[in-house]
Amino acid sequence: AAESALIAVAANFAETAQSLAPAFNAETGHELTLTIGSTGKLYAQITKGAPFDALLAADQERPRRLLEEGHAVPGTRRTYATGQLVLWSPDPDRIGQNGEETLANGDFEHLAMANPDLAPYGLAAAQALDHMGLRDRLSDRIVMGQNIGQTFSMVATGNAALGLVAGSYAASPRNTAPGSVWPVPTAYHDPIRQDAVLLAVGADNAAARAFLDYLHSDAAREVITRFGYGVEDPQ
Amino acid sequence: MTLPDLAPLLLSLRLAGWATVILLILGTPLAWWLAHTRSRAKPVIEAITALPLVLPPTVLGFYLLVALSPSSPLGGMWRDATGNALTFSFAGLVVASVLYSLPFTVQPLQSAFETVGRAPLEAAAMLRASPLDRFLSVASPLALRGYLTAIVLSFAHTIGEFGVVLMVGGNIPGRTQVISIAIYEHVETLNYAQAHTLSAILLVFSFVVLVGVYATNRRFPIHAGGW
Amino acid sequence: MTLPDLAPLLLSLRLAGWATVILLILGTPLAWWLAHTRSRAKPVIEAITALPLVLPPTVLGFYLLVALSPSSPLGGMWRDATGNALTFSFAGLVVASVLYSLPFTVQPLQSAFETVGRAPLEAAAMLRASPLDRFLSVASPLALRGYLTAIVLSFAHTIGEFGVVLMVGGNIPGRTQVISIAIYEHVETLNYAQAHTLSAILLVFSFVVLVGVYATNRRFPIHAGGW
Amino acid sequence: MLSLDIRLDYPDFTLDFSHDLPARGLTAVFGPSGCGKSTLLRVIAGLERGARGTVRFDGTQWQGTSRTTPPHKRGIGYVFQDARLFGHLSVAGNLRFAARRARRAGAQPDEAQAIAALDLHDLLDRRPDTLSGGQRQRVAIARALLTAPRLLLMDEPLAALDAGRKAAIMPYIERLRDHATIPIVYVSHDLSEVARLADHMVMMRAGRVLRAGPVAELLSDPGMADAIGVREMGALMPARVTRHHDDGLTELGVSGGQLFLPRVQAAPGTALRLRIAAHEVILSRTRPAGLSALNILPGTITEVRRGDGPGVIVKLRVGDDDLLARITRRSADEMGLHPGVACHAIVKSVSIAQTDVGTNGTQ
Amino acid sequence: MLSLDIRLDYPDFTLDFSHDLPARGLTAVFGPSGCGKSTLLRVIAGLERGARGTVRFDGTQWQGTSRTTPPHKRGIGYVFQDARLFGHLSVAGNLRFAARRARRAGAQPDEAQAIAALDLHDLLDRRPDTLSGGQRQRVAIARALLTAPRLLLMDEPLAALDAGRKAAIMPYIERLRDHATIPIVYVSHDLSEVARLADHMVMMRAGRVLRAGPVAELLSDPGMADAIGVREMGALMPARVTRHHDDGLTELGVSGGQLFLPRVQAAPGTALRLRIAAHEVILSRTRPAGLSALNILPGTITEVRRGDGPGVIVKLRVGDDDLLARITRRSADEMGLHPGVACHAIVKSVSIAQTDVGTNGTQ
Ligand SMILES: Nc1ncnc2c1ncn2[C@@H]1O[C@H](COP(=O)(O)OP(=O)(O)OP(=O)(O)O)[C@@H](O)[C@H]1O
Ligand SMILES: Nc1ncnc2c1ncn2[C@@H]1O[C@H](COP(=O)(O)OP(=O)(O)OP(=O)(O)O)[C@@H](O)[C@H]1O
Ligand SMILES: [Mg+2]
Ligand SMILES: [Mg+2]
Repeated sequence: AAESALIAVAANFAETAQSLAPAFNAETGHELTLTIGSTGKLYAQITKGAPFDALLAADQERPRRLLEEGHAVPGTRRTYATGQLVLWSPDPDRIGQNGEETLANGDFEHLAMANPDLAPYGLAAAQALDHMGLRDRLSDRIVMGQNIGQTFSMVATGNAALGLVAGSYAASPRNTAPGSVWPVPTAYHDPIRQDAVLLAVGADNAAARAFLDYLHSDAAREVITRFGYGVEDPQ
Repeated sequence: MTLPDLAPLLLSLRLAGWATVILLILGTPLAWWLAHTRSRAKPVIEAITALPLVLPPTVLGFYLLVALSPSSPLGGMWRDATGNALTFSFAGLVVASVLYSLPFTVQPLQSAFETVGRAPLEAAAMLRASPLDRFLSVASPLALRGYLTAIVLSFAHTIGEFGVVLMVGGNIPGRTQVISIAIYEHVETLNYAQAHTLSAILLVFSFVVLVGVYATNRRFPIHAGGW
Repeated sequence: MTLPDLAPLLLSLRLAGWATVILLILGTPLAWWLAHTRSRAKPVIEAITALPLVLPPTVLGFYLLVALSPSSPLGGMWRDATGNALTFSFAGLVVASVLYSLPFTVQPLQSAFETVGRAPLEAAAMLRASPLDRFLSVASPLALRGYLTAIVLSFAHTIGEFGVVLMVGGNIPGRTQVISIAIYEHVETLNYAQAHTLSAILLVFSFVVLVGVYATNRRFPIHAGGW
Repeated sequence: MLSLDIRLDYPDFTLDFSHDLPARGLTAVFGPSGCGKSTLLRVIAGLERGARGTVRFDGTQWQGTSRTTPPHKRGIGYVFQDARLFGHLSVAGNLRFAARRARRAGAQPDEAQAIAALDLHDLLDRRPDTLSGGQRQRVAIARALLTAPRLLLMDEPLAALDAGRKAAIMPYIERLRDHATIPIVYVSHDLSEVARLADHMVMMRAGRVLRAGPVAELLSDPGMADAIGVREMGALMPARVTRHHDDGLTELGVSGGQLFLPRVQAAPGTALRLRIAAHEVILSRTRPAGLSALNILPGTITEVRRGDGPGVIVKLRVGDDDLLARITRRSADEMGLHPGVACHAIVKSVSIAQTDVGTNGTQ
Repeated sequence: MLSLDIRLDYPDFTLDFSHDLPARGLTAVFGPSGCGKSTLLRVIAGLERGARGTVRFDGTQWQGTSRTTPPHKRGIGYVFQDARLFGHLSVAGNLRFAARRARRAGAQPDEAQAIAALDLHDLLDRRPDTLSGGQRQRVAIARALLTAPRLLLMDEPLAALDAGRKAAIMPYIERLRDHATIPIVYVSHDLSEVARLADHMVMMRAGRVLRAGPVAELLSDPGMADAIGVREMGALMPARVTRHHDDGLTELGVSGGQLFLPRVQAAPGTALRLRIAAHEVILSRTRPAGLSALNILPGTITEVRRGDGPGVIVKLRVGDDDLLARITRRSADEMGLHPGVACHAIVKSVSIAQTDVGTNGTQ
């Protein structure tokens, strides 16, 4: 029978999840309600009894801790997407073939990135800058958003010339200024793995379980990749 | 451009309405007491009233989440009484908003009551008005401008604030997703067009209401003290 | 438990201090005008003053980011004048805070000025006091309680609110990372112990300041109007 | 009876008041500015928290060692020295405020009558801040009366009014005092008001009672000249309306003869009290003739009181009553005025002090 | 000269005032409550924005068709009907507020003198809300004087004060008027104050000038009896101090003879103006003897004015001056008083109205 589930979704995956939900509903009849927030906030809420059935986190750390603390159902944690970090500018001529050079020659006032302490994309961006040996040189030009959405806004509004943002945002159909993009080589940073987990509240919720499985279906993987994420091979 | 879902707006209005009503009910006696007491504890209470303001909303929200969760004494009592958790519910939002907006109600009211002073109240007592009667029929109308300030600040602030509400309520569409959270979410998910539309609706709506309130107020000029 | 970095606290105090001072400078004439004007535009201006409140802080921050960016007229002028961008700078934070906290200054002041009324000002005019002199030496002290409310609400709100500040300031440690952002970060990263410590420091500090302010104020009771 | 035994300390002032005020008629509280008149009324009303001691009215203990009756339950009407109208209500609203609450307390205040008596009809829709000083005071008086009080406290209620208005309002206060028999405590620094309205009088100095007693006694006591002011000394003489003459004069009988006054609005037989100021009485050893003054009363000198100045106060017995005359020492010496000497009092000007409460029933 | 030609419309009231007030001495504005006295002062001060017309003072146009002098530049001292002390300042602070700004404007206000004259020494540290009504009024007067004004507007400044206080303050106002030669516009509803202090008088009714002119003229005009009230009618008579007698009496010369008064504090030769109330004068066809009244002046009747009531006002020429007597019609008929008849005026009580400004220099 069709059930309904409340799924907590990390903000960076919100747009993708919003496209997945109707397709999932069409296929299974289950109703999904999405609640969107930062992973840290969602974690805190779950530990304080939030009525979420499943969590689509922006990292692996928070789902792992939820499992450890007994707020999630063992054996349900899986990576549903891998993030792609890109260097983006709304100016089509700003970034050339090699974004590393664009960063290195430094003719920009501000580089936006997410806060490495808060957002996995921020952590990746910091690792990539370290890898390129640019972190110290650029440190007084870096401005930080608390999440990738804010970081993107800083660039989109023209206040920062460049931003290290999620590929999914740069590629989003909602982005009216595709501009120029340089995908940061995945070797420059640890993989940005986003895990999903079934929460204790939703242990018996068929819809939530079904959605977690659905994330690994071909149809879903096609949508997820289209939004600029990587997916792991199905085991 | 699709027509945005207006449920969050209605929810916000309900929330702000409830919060403002409760704030007036709780804030009035507190402000009254502060305005008239000679207790040495007065500055301490005044400071405590203003204190929630200095904490970042999400952080306050976090502490409220702890304080109101069913495992806390308060949250537990609420669950025992109503069968529902206080967190992630509309009731929880109201409690959180009341706490956070308290200074916006208490301070203007206290200041208004202090300016009204004792003279008109003494006159009313000599016209057989009981203390409650004096408060309702003399002090309150004379403090009308203070009430207006309190209501506008509390209501608008509850509409606009989302940090506390997001933390305590959890952004559940149809239940706790108020308009501020909805707009916030649109901005965060690059849905700028929707954000603009919702913001414009909220601004125009608020503007019309506020102009109405102020224009009405203007026709009833209030004079302080006794003539 | 390590001693937390207090730079964000100092930055917050500087920001709130600047914002409050500028708010008083800008808010006083505006409140004065609103209290005394007979213009038909009054309710409209009053409504506009309160309007920033209804937008969620981050959203307002987003719009400010647009409005203050170097490519905007305002941001461009600033850049031409100072050589620096207004966004992601301390100056930008101040501008944003001023805009957002404006109603907390204007409304209590307006309400206080209205209650002072014309009588004491007329008396002062008859003692050779110029309009500015009347304002400074009669209206302001008589509106002291309104100033107190305005200062406490504006200052505390600027300390606590960080949505606008975060967006416009870019969270640059030492430059635009204020204490509210720092506490927020600790909560988001599950660094609860640090968050508690910083919150406690902020609360105790604010409490002491507020009690001091209120206790001082109490020793100078202000009476409305003329005796 | 309103029994007071109270003490209130301010930094520079102490009110120390022990006196019983009569429960009928109007008691005037008289004294220089700052002597504590307003403070006394506030204590009676229960508005001064710092006051210690007892206040009893009509058998009820309003304030004492045990419980205190809160101000709004004392049934007091209070005309404050400043009008204290409610700025958020129109004049009509201010009056209705009082009347409505009086009705709830079981009284039947007559709004129409109060509005007429204080001539407020044209002001009913006005806001207090658009009224003149005197207009405010009139509204305040009407409002206090509409509470249908058991005791009326009036703090200089007529100070802001011109003579014409005063003359129009005073009869109304007299009616309250006599017909509604509401005891009134009345603060004034105008002795002609006091003489006209008051039965009893309390003279205050620096927070204490200097002297208290019936008005007639105090005003005709030569020893009070310093406290009251010599120009204000005078006797109060009971009289009865005899007849109204066609030329507009009213003939009154006093114990020592008859007096003619411009038309008095009172039926023959009505008991009145006349105020005859000492400085307006001329004495003559022989009965003078051919004077424009119609009122000449024969009497015998009972006391000649010399002060420090050039004036003396002569007290004489006229019929069964006393009369005071203030004349120069030179005249007294020249005319040989001593106790026991018979002489005539020429009274130019007479004013009606008040209707005599005690004999009202005989009308 | 203070030239006024102004109009101000309120919903139920119109002030329409065209009159030139003299630039010297004290002008009393007199009229019933609500007739527009306070509004007039407010217009002169520039506090009523709705007022149209012209206000000129001493050659300066304060208000007119072109520019308007703002209130604080007019150099006006204003004693408001309500005291309007600043609640956030002590009494001393209130006084200092005025004195400091006067000094900045180049004047030398004498704080010590003002404090002494109004007896404020003990009140200096007090807050206005702890003062009695009369105390507030005294502070307000002192504060207005300390602005060292070019023009003083006083709105019932003595209404809240007792007779003793009034007597103490009036000489101070007289000194301002005469020695500091500050023109004063003085609102009062107390004619004895007006008679004592004023040179010029404006009678108002319903926002308009009813009658204006020198006080002596208005108060002795029998036609003003209705407007002023018959008890207030009286003549003002110039006099000069002749001699001080040992028995405490002062002898004064008037054009028609001499008068004896209780000691007057003025050197022989000083010019004075006496107020002789009409109702205190007795007339006699023959010169009476053996009366306690010392002051008997012979004169000739010039006018007998009958009103509607039982009284008539008799005007008689005494020397070069006029005297009024108010007697009953019956007496007038019995005595056959007509213009041209010689008779004696018996004056019991005389009060000093004011020092005669015009002849002050001849002291
Ligand atoms: N709250 C207060 N604190 C200190 N002193 C006060 C206070 N209220 C009154 N006083 C003082 O008490 C004395 C009596 O004041 P009160 O008002 O009773 O005088 P009053 O007789 O009514 O004078 P007036 O005729 O001027 O109205 C005054 O000296 C006054 O200054
Ligand atoms: N702001 C106003 N709006 C409407 N009417 C007003 C206003 N101010 C004064 N009035 C009216 O104008 C008239 C004159 O008032 P004003 O205060 O000048 O009287 P006044 O002669 O000073 O009386 P009083 O002796 O009672 O003080 C009154 O009828 C009053 O009600
Ligand atoms: Mg008093
Ligand atoms: Mg007036």
